[in-house]
Amino acid sequence: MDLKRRDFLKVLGATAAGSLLPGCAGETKKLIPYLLPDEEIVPGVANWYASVCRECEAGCGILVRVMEGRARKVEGNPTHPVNRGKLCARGQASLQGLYNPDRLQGPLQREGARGEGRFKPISWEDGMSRWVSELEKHPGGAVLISRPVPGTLARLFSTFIKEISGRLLFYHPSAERALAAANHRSFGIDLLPEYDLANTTYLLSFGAPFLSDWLSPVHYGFAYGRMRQGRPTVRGRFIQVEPRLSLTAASADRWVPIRPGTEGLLAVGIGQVILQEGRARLAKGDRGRFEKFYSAFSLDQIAAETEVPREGIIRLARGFSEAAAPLAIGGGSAAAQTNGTNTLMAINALNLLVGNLGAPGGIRFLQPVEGFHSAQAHPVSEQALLDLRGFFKKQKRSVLMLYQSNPLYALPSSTRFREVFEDAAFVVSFNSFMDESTALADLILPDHFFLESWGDFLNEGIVPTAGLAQPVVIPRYDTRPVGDLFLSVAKRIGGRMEERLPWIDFRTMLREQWKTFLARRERDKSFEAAWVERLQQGGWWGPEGRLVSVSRRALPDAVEPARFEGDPKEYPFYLSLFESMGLHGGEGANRPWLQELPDPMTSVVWGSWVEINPKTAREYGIQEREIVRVISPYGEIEASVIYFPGNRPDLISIPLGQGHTAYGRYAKGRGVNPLTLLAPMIDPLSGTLATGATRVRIERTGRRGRPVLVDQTGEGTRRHPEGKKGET
Amino acid sequence: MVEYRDQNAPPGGPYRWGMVIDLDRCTGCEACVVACHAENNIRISGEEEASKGRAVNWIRIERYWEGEYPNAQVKFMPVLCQHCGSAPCEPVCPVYASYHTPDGLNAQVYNRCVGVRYCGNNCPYTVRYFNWFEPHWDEPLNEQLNPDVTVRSVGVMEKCTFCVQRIRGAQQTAQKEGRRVKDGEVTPACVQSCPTEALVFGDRNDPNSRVSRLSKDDRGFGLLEELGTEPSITYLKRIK
Amino acid sequence: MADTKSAKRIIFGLFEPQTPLRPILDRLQEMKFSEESIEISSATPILAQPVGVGWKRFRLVHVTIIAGAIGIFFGVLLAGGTALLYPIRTGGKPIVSPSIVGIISYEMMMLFAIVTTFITAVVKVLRSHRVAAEYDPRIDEGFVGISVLSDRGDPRGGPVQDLFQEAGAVEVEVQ
Amino acid sequence: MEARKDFFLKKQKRAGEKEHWNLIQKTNDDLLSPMFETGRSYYVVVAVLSLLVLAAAGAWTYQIKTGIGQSGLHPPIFWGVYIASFVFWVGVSHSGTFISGVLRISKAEWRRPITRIAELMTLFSIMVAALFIFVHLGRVWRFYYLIPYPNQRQIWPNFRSPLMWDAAAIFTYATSSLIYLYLPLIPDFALMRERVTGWRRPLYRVLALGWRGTQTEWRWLGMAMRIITILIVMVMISVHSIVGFDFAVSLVPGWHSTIIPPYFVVGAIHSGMATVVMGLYFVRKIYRLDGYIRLEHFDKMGKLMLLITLLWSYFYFVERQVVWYGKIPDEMTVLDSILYGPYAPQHWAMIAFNSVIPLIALSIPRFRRWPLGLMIVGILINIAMYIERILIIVPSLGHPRLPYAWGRYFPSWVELTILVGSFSFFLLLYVLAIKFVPMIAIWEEKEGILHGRYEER
Repeated sequence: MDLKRRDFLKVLGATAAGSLLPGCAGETKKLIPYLLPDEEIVPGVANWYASVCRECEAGCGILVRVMEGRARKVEGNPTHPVNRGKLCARGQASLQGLYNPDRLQGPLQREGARGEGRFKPISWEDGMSRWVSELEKHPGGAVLISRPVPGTLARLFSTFIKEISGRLLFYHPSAERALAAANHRSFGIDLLPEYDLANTTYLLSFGAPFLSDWLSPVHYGFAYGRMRQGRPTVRGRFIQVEPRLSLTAASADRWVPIRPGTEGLLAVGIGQVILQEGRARLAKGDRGRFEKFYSAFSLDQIAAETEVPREGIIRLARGFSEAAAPLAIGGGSAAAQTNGTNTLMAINALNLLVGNLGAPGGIRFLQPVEGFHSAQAHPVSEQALLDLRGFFKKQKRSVLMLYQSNPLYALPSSTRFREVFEDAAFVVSFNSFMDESTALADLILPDHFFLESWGDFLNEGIVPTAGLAQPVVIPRYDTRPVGDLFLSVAKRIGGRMEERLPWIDFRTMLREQWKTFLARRERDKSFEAAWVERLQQGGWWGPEGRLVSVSRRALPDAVEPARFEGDPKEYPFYLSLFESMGLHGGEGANRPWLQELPDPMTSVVWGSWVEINPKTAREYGIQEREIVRVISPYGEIEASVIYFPGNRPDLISIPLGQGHTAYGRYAKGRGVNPLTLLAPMIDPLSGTLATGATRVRIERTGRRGRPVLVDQTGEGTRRHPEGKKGET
Repeated sequence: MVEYRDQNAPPGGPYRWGMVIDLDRCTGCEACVVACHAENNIRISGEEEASKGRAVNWIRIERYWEGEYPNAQVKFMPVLCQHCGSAPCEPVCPVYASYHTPDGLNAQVYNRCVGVRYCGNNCPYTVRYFNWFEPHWDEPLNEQLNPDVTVRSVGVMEKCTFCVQRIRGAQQTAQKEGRRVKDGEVTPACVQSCPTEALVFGDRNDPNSRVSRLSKDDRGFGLLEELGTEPSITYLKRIK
Repeated sequence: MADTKSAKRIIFGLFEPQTPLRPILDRLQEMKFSEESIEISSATPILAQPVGVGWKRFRLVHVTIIAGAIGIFFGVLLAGGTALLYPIRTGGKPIVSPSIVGIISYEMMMLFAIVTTFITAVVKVLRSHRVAAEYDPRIDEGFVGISVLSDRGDPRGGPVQDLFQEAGAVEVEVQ
Repeated sequence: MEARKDFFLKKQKRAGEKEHWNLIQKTNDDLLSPMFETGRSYYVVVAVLSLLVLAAAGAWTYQIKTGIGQSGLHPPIFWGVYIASFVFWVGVSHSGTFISGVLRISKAEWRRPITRIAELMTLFSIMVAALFIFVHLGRVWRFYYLIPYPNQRQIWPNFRSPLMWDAAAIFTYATSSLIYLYLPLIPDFALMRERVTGWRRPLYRVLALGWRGTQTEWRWLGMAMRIITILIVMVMISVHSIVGFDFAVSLVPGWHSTIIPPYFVVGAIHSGMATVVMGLYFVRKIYRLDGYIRLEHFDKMGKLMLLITLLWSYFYFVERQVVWYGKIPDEMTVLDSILYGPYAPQHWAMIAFNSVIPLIALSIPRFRRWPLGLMIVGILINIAMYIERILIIVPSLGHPRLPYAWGRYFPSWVELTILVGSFSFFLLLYVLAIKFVPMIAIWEEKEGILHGRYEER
């Protein structure tokens, strides 16, 4: 008999269950498909699948709780060295990406003019043929802009693009290219380091938003908790230097509101005091070089430039140099200037002065996981993207491919990056959502969501870690994994391409990659056993890796002042754009949980706002919640004002992430995108966009806005209930 | 007066679930908030409802500004249901929808609630949230809903449960094995996600649990404890 | 009602407001009619104490007090007893607390007392109708009616009617 | 028996005097006339009120169908217009009981034309108040969870909740009010039974309980009235105290105060009196009952209102003074918001309407004999008392102890429609009642003619 007994019983069960629900036809549709030959789905019993979170570039290990074939909850993988069972708001909200009502459900082809936004569904067969024929029509002209995908996919992409002599750009706005450039120049290492926060006793941070969106926020959040209360007698001190009191600064013991662009100078001043007071822990050979460098600066002048009083600088220098395990880090607003790389180098020099490289509580460059074949995905800076404009102009008809990247939104309009789209002969997007860039595509071949796909992720720094991602749910829509697409095209192209990429699908390629890798790590086990074990664990991570030795101890070439676009007389305010907690650079804007997540500092939800120091606002006669116009030489936006006591009086700050013109119902048309204000100012050393280098002015509109605050009145928030206990 | 017996009392006396929140660790990152939304099927209010002050956050990060520029400071305080030992919200409920469980939880029985909303008024922490409308999820966001947790219908009060579904699960497992729930065996979603480990959950009746030990810290205080609510959450003061 | 009791009859006389009634009442007394069998109808309560049935032995306030006591008992059962049967801990409050039982008992006491007093009075009013004749609309305009209850075969019937006629009754009726 | 007869005969002689006899007949006719004379404007009024009531019913239906979110409520303000209206209408319901009860107990002769007007108000306003409990419920379709009766749902109401005390008190009060209205209506029903034809007649026949006007009946009626009057005054005081408990026993700053229960009682009487004065004015004006509701009645009412205004002002001062001097921060935020903050305009208007204007106006003897003036003062007091209910609820709830959760509140159109509808419903019931019961107790008025109005004592 064909029908197995077991299946028969299931049919019986389903029929019985169905007959119990006579009146509700709607309910029966939701009846769990018992007939599904999936042994793993047992109603009411949760399965846990390990995977890797891809909501930001940190690559935290996750466990996904799956019940009845649906992902219910994402939690941190307790054994994963990056996040140790913890998970941030965005990671939690990845489920709303998976089940987002605005996900692209199948391949689409443009109708009408490009950018008109009309698409019609096509079959995968047609879509693939279209893509291949376009690739063949424009040999050597293909460009793939992908988010960084360190791992097997990066290898696939780079092999593929190399074979068609195209260009591959890994790009993500928050890839901290300035930091990489600075570390390269200071220490001669092309790696992101691990900052050993947990063992630091004095953390001096120049704008690094490590508690919200910097490098690996969960990892550093965990370390921060340890730094504060993880040791029985020591509580690490933490000073944050930045013009705007950010979420990270809110946790600091002291906030130093420095003038934007002068962070490097302050670092130099601190270094000078340390040297002068004889507390530098330098190698003999370095001393002369350092003294020569630092003696060129006048502390009073630094105090005047930075607007940090001389005594304050001395205090910082003493606190920093006297600490048992001091650490200086820089990023965020400090790096967002035209002198960002030099600033970060000046900060690196502080670490050199106290000699904390490789020390507990200091900076450690760790060897990443070894044994993967060419799987690095070094991100590029904005400059490299902007260079594409010339390439497309010159090359004329070439093919632009987008994978999980939305450069049209992430780059200021003043960079005229749109020209690339206009000049491209054909634009293919593999994105899962109809974002701004995808809306300009000619062909959309949507990828699976990461919770539906195979993948791996090589974490930089920390301990050698390779996360392994597996599909936790059956793909919900008619989407295809991007790896499979490239492999099948490789097959169609044939020849050398097929030789280099012979795998039948991406999963096979991934297994192959891991087979080589695991063969060296776990010799005593069969591959299948080791593979299943790795899948269960969510990847491979070894013991603490080797420290990479520092080959260089360089000082900044120059500590020049930051350049700003806009005449200070006409545009009296500095501008600070920051990533909001939930939305980050805007990727989170289509997740309702994140839209409704109150901004921790202002409690605003579902919108944009402009932060102004209350004193300044009153000088301008601006009421709280009034709509103001922020004007730069390049554009203007309007948003409601929130009084923000943590802003310098000469600073306007605006969160990133809103103002989408596409990207689904929750994001589209909500708030403003402050990137439109920005001048195309680039930090020449790293090629990163200097988001803090544009000056603005404000104008009253007299209209009252309706920002939505969870702290409804915003009035009573100055009285902390702890104070009621009479403690201080 | 009548003491009521817990039929399923664990060996060694009842549990008393409690939490410690270390404000010196809390960075206001709000991972707990989204974790709670995901675990407890908390409705998405939307902009319109949120603008009416109806956004639901069973755990919310209260932010308090102190001082003016340049000495401005911010303090964060996660506020969730304090599961008061002597809860003001409980006796005012005319239908026993709000009551005290033997293991120290301040429980809300949704299907009893008729929506008089007195409990919401009488809670000094303002942590009770009301279902003003039938909750709605745009398809297929509803596929994420946790089957272990009720979706609250229109007209009932809701609030933090300390993830009672997890607690009951752990208790049943422990009961089957004839033991007490081990320290750290069960954590609410917020505690589980907290990157800085600012939140700690456990049994206050177990003197060796992390919660019991931490709550004896000198920095410990109960939020508005002067009201005599006997909160189950101990806050540890932030050091400045 | 009176007219259904074939053994009894009511002689009813309606008088103009200014008619002196004292002699009539005196005469009726002389004819050995008991106080219980004589009833006077008027538009307002005009007697300090009525002539009528059953009012001597019964004091309404006793009913009120007893009902109130039952109400207290009921209130205690309701607020205290049911709570004991349904002991759910809420907010550190005792399962039964005296002040709360007191409040509920007070309200129940009042409810029982008022309702019982009302019902008793209504019953008493309805029962008194044996003695009085049907209502005459003219009473509203100030006329006064006198009803005398006697057995059908009572020989005093004729003289009473004569008496009413003599005294200037506007109407004399036997029911 | 002799003495009794003498007394009777003295009274009877008075009734027999020609002048009095005529007066009695005239009273019957005058006081029944509103029930028979129905002009076109009456139908217009009924139609308008009915439309407003229908609008409110529609709004309520909409609210039930979609959710209580149609109100402007949100955390931390979980109670708003509905509860304020509930408290307000319970307050108005103190009119009847206080005027008629207290005046009956004190045997004040001038009560006679006022009692019925007041008692009707009591019944109707307590009905409207009770309706607001249901309007307020989040799941009104589950209202029976609040009723203690054996069931299989394992649900029993919690008598520790002040809301259950409320339920008990309101039920008792509503029942008592109905009885208290009905008892003195029986003789009037009997009168109407004889004079009314059509559909109303069988109704009156039942309601009159076969009343014959015998002295036995009068005695039982009087005795029941005397007992119930005393009891209902006691119930009245407890009812608004318990409504006050809803607030006073909570932990909310601004509510948690010992003076709230007695203050609520006084406030209730304040608004009740004001409503009665308004009722007197309109009944007198529309049905030209100048001969019955005379200037002396307004004068007496004015004096009583003056007394209550003083009492209210005193209580109010004490309540605020205690908080202000105590300076507990949580309480002060509420007080500040009322005295100087966003609620200040409403608050000072409330003080003017509730205290200052009535105190000045009612102290002037000539003003007290000016019905229109008194009516205006009544309207002002009622507006003020409604504001006062809102001011008790909203600022207190809007400033919970954790300032992050503070909030403001403004009622939605649904709430306002239902609010207007509730006033219309009250008026509609009243206007309909005019066609069903005499606005002035006819027999009591006649009794007054015989021994009150012309008695030398």
